Amino acid sequence: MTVPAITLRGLQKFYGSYHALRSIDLTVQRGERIVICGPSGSGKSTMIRCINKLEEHDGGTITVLGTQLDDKLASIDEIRREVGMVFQHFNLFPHMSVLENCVLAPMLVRKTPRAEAEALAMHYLEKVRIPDQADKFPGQLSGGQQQRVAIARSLCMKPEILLFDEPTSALDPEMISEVLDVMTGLAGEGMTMICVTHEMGFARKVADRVIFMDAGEIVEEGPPEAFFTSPRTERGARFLSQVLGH
Amino acid sequence: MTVPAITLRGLQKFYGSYHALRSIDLTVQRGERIVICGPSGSGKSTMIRCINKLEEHDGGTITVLGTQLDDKLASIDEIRREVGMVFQHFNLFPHMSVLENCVLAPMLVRKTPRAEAEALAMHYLEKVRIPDQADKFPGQLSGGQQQRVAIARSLCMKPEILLFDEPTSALDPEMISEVLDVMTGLAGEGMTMICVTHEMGFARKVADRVIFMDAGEIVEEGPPEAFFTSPRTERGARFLSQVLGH
Amino acid sequence: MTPLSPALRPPRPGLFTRLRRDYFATPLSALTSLFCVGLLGFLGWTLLDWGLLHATFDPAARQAECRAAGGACWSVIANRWRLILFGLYPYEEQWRSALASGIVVITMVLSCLPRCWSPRRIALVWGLGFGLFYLLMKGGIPGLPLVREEQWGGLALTLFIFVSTAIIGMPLAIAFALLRNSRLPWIARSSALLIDTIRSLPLVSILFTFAIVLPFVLPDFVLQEKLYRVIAGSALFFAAYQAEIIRGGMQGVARGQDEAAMSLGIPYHHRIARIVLPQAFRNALPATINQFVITFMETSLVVIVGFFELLSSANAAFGTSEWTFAFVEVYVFVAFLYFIFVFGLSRYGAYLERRMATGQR
Amino acid sequence: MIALWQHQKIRNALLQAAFVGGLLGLILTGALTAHHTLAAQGILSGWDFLWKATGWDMTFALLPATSSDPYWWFLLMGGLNTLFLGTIGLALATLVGILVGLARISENKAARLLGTLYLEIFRNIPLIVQVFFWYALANRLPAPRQAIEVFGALLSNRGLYVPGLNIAGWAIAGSLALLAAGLGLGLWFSLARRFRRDAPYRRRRRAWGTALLAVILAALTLALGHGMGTPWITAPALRGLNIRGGYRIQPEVYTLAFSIAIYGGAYIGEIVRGGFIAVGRGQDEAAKSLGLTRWQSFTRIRLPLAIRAMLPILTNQYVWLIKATTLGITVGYADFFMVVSASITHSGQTLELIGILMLGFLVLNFSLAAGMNRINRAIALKGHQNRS
Amino acid sequence: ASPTLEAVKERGALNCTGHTGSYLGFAEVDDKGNWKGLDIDLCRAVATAIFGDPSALKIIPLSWAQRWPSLQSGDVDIVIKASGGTLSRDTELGLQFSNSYYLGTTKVMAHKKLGLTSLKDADGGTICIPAGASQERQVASYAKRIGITLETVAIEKTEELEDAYFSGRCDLYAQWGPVLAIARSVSDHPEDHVLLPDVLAVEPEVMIVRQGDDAWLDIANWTLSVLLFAEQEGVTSQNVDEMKANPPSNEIAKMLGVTPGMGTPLGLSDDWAYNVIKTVGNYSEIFERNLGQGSPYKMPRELTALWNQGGVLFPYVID
Ligand SMILES: Nc1ncnc2c1ncn2[C@@H]1O[C@H](COP(=O)(O)OP(=O)(O)OP(=O)(O)O)[C@@H](O)[C@H]1O
Ligand SMILES: Nc1ncnc2c1ncn2[C@@H]1O[C@H](COP(=O)(O)OP(=O)(O)OP(=O)(O)O)[C@@H](O)[C@H]1O
Ligand SMILES: [Mg+2]
Ligand SMILES: [Mg+2]
Repeated sequence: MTVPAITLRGLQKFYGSYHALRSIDLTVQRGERIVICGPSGSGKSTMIRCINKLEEHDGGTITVLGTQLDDKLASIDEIRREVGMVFQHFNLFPHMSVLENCVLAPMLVRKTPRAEAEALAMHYLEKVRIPDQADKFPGQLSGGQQQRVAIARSLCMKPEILLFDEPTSALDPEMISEVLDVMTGLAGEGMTMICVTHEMGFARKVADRVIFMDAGEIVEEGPPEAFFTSPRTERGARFLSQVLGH
Repeated sequence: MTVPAITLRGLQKFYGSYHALRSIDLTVQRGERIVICGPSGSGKSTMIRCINKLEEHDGGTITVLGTQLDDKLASIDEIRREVGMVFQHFNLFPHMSVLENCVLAPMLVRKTPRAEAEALAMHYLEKVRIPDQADKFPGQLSGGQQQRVAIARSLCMKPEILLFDEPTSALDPEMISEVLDVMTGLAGEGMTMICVTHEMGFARKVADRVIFMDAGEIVEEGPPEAFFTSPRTERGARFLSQVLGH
Repeated sequence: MTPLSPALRPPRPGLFTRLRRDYFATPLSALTSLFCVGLLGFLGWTLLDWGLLHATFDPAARQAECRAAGGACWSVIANRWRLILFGLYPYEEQWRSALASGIVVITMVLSCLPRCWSPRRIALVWGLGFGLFYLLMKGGIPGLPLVREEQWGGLALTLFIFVSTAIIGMPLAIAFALLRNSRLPWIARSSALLIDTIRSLPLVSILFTFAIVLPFVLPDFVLQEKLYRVIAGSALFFAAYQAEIIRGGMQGVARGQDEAAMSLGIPYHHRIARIVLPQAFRNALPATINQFVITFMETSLVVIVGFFELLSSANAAFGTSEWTFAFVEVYVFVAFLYFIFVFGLSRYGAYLERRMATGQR
Repeated sequence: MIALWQHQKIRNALLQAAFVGGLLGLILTGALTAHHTLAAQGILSGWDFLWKATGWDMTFALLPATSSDPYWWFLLMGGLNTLFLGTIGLALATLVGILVGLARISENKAARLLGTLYLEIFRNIPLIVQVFFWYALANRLPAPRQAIEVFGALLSNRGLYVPGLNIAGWAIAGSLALLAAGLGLGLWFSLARRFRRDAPYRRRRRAWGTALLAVILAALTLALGHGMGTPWITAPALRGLNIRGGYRIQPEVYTLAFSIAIYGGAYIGEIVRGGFIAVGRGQDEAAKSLGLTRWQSFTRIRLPLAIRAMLPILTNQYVWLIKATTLGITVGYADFFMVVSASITHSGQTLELIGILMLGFLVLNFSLAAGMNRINRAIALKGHQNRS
Repeated sequence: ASPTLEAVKERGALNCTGHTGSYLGFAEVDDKGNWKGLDIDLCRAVATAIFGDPSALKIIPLSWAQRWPSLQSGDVDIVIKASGGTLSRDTELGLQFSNSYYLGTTKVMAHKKLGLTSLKDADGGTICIPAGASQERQVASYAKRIGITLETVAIEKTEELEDAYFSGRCDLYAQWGPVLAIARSVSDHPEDHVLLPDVLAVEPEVMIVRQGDDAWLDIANWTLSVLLFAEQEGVTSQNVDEMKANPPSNEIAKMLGVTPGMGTPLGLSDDWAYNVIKTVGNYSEIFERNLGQGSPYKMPRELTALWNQGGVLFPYVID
């Protein structure tokens, strides 16, 4: 595996005149598990949304699995198939049952026959421990269950890379642990993961590397233990004290 | 002060045929600070909403500051003036500036002259540390700031009792601490407070008593240290392990 | 959650208490109640008295008898109902028109059943229903003599115009909505201008243009029967309005939905068809039903370009020396016919709203 | 080529050019064909007819319009009539709509029932039928001699006679214009962005000051127009065959305004209801828990918020209701459409007149929408509204 | 060599004007949805002249406002819709008229209880007039001439208009004579209304075609002429077969196609006139059936009688 999963070089992003990402450089190897943290508005979401081109970037290059993302239309859908994303607000399709949510993309995109897609979906629903909810609609599930379905839905596309954008911050305290458990399980299987989260316990347990962002820049990066116990920058230290403070 | 701030006796509440509160008994003394916790759906919100009659109760009695709440319309408006409430979603009036939000009720209800009401409002805005935002509109503030305005707005009515319904659960991690700081400050001034929250750090620091609810009943109550270190009931222990687990 | 033993049910208040609580809670409320009940009673009684108690039902009765009775003269309906319902359709063939109307109604009812809501089934139901309707009405095959479009009339014509407006207008509306939402600024802007222009014109002027001005504008080979031109105009008008409704519905679909679909690699047309539109339609349902109601009623405007739809058939029905006096009865009858359809539609809309409310959250 | 097609920017440019070009082409082809066809048939085409005398009288006009006036004047008056009826109709419809909407969300079940009945009846019967009905009813009112008297107003089959001011027409027009100007200025002062930065009390003072000034000026104008020594108000009274004195509102005008109010009220009622539902319980609960009374909470919190939620849909509804005035022709109210329609039969200039009709409504509705959008923007909630 | 005739023949039917709703006596719909009336019978006569078959006729219902554009655009081939000939219609709209088939005067009806003797007494009164018809102009100019002012109520639909008058909304009702007479005769109390003596205008009702197709206008004119000639000569739908067997005169022989020459120059068959009379009847039959003694309206012929009976109608010479 010589090709890294993701390479960002001098990534720039503007919202109007607001400079949201200021020359980001990052390389993620296959199988690596990365946790991104940082204060609100620091550009964490923007960065991972650029990786599967939910946002257009304005400068620099993004290379995913060896393919550079540019204006050519064809390549982007191919990339998106290989990059799964789990959102803060789950974004399940409310008009489809859980099973349909899971089989939709494989059937439409990968042309998997329905029976096969359903078998696959059940496999992943079991993995996230809710096979019994397959016929319910998202609106009938608790937040934690919904987020687990969202993870299963991404997995059904068998992506190489999974991106998480604050997957637990919309959940009730009791449900957070359900979802973190599932994520920890996935991490154990060697999936390439980038996860924006403030769950420091999870970061400590799972991450290979923690990246701390502020004001559109990567301020600090390193192994979790090092970051949590002795942050090198003053900004990082201040942030940690507030998040862990209460 | 012989009259307790709040007395609930055999409080019953039904939603249709769903029994949301099953005979709640509770006495809160003046100046007491109470934290209520419990799993989602256990009736915490319902209970405190009954106290200022945002919900009608179906059985038992509620006595606030010596007045029993019944069907008489006059008494309820009087009670509500003395009982402030801070909501999870702030519920600021979006079409009024922060200052107008704060002066509205004193001017309309207490007939305070505008100048006086504005002075008072500025006083409380300073207390929650956002006097500089007075002319902005709620939509232009961050969540933490909005919640602090909501607290200031309640304080402007100089209530005897303040009710908080999960005031921090709609906030980003960094903003939670801002709001908790303000609340801790209030607690230090001897205000009677009932607060639904899962912020255990706050409960430990501030609460005189912690009440644990489940399935419409008060399962456990006691001083915070006792509850957090050695809950008496099995349900309480399970809940604590999940909330504190990660 | 926890099952509830029946003993714990809250006590149900008695009838008297409920009446008091619902109608006489405060003096103002009591006054409102009394006023409302009084008004309803008065209106109800007047209507009953005129329409039933003092009415004449005898088909043989004419002006003198009816006037003597003092109430409504339903004899006019008894004599002229076929004209009202079928317009100028040949008398011997009117069973076809009746059957065709029945088929349209059945088609509408079928397509309102949630179990028919897959694209294929809807297409099948509509294709079959519409084909049958057309075959019956137009004829021109052995056994069914040809009846040309300008002879169609009455309820069947109203239904035909309404249904074809909806069938043509709906896809057009979706196209308009998507165009207006396009990322490409010029396409978005020019279609916005087009939609807004159509929306701010009165329907009559559009019908007039399509029926009468178009023959000057279009080369002959594009011109079809006037009926089809009028339907095209009415569909365009419908589409402009419905496009805005759909667009509103699309704005109500969280952006995250589209993003989630994108990040699964689902291509544009599938995202629109499978994710965005179904939810947009749910959001836009009340407004859509409203639009259908309005469209149904506005079919009456085609009278301006000379069609014998329900309302102008009604005009013809009292437009004869015997019946000129009885036009109120005819209008009431026609209003009642409109009412049945439209009321059905709006109740159905309410049902759908409830159904979806339970399906979600 | 395929590579070019795949390149996003180039593809976008091509697509847009094709779309806009196609639309323009369609319009151009139509215009050319029409020109060709008309020329071939020898139909006189052009705008000369606008300056010819019409030869008929307008049934209702705000300013004098007689048979010797030219077409353009009639068309203008027709437009004015539409505007006039539109204003009255929309204002009344809004009033009815608010009542119906409030009835539908009222806690009183009888009121809710009445509101629902009203909605289902008046929304579900075509407007044209309703206009027919009300007009027939208006014509069956008693003759002037037996006119019904309500609060000094007389109602007969010749119209509704209301007490009028004994003041010259120019003075009334002038004072109305002054009032309108005052209102406009006042609104501008309180809403316009450039005054935003001023302190609220100063803004308010300026707005009220302007309004007061306008009222005073208007009153002065009225006094000027008043004939010395005559009573200020004339009550309608029966003289001879007819009723004299006061103002007369013709049956055509009030039936049409009434029908639009009744019919539009049903639709607006639903919008009002939607607006109040959209406010969400949170704001109301917050108001309650601050001790505001129900009335205070309604006027200060729910109503202002509901209006903001309603306004965009209301614009749509207004644009649609304005077009309902075209039904004037069914009862002989000389609205824009009826004038155009009569002009078509008398002058035969179909294409030109249809063009004028469309242009008129485009201008009317686009400016209505623009005005409403302006208000909407001015009162829009500031900042992000991501919470209920 | 008429392009319109060719188009009609190719289509297989004549497109003629009907009414939206009805126009009593001129275009009505019976219980079975069939059109009848004077205008309709004239349409039928023209259709029969061309095809020999009265059913080769499409009645296209049109509102008043629609009739000229529909004719100009070719939606209808001929307008027979109680419409008069006017200068501007002729010169500006590019239309052409046939001879008059009906002479209507515009008259005014009033409520008897007002005690009016002529329109001059009605100064300041309210008058109902049909909107968008020539009466609008006639009333305006007549009122100007006799120096009175009237308040007008103009409504497009005749039923609505008449309801407005009878219910007392208007004091007066100005309308084209026959419609006025019919309206009075079918009202609840005909004796409560008087026809004022004023004649506001005489309007010759004509059939109208597009300008520039003279041969097509000829067909309309000759159809009318034949109907009148048949009345003048006593040829009816009953006796036309006898007449054809033994034509009493050369003219009748030619008309009925016994001697050739009647059809070909017009582009029609030689027996077209026979077909018309056989199926539709002569002018008198048509009139009596729709407006006269055979109808509920019992109208007298008045000006619309033949020249030799005190009227102004006449046929051209068939030679
Ligand atoms: N669509 C947009 N238009 C304008 N500015 C935007 C937009 N999206 C994000 N921003 C701005 O870009 C900055 C970075 O946003 P981003 O969402 O990446 O932050 P974040 O680190 O994910 O914060 P959070 O923890 O709140 O999710 C913020 O200041 C935000 O206001
Ligand atoms: N308006 C309502 N109608 C019907 N059921 C309701 C209503 N409001 C609350 N409930 C039900 O009553 C129960 C108690 O609700 P409550 O909001 O008091 O819970 P909670 O303890 O505040 O939970 P959370 O932590 O999620 O806010 C829940 O099961 C809820 O579903
Ligand atoms: Mg983010
Ligand atoms: Mg709660």
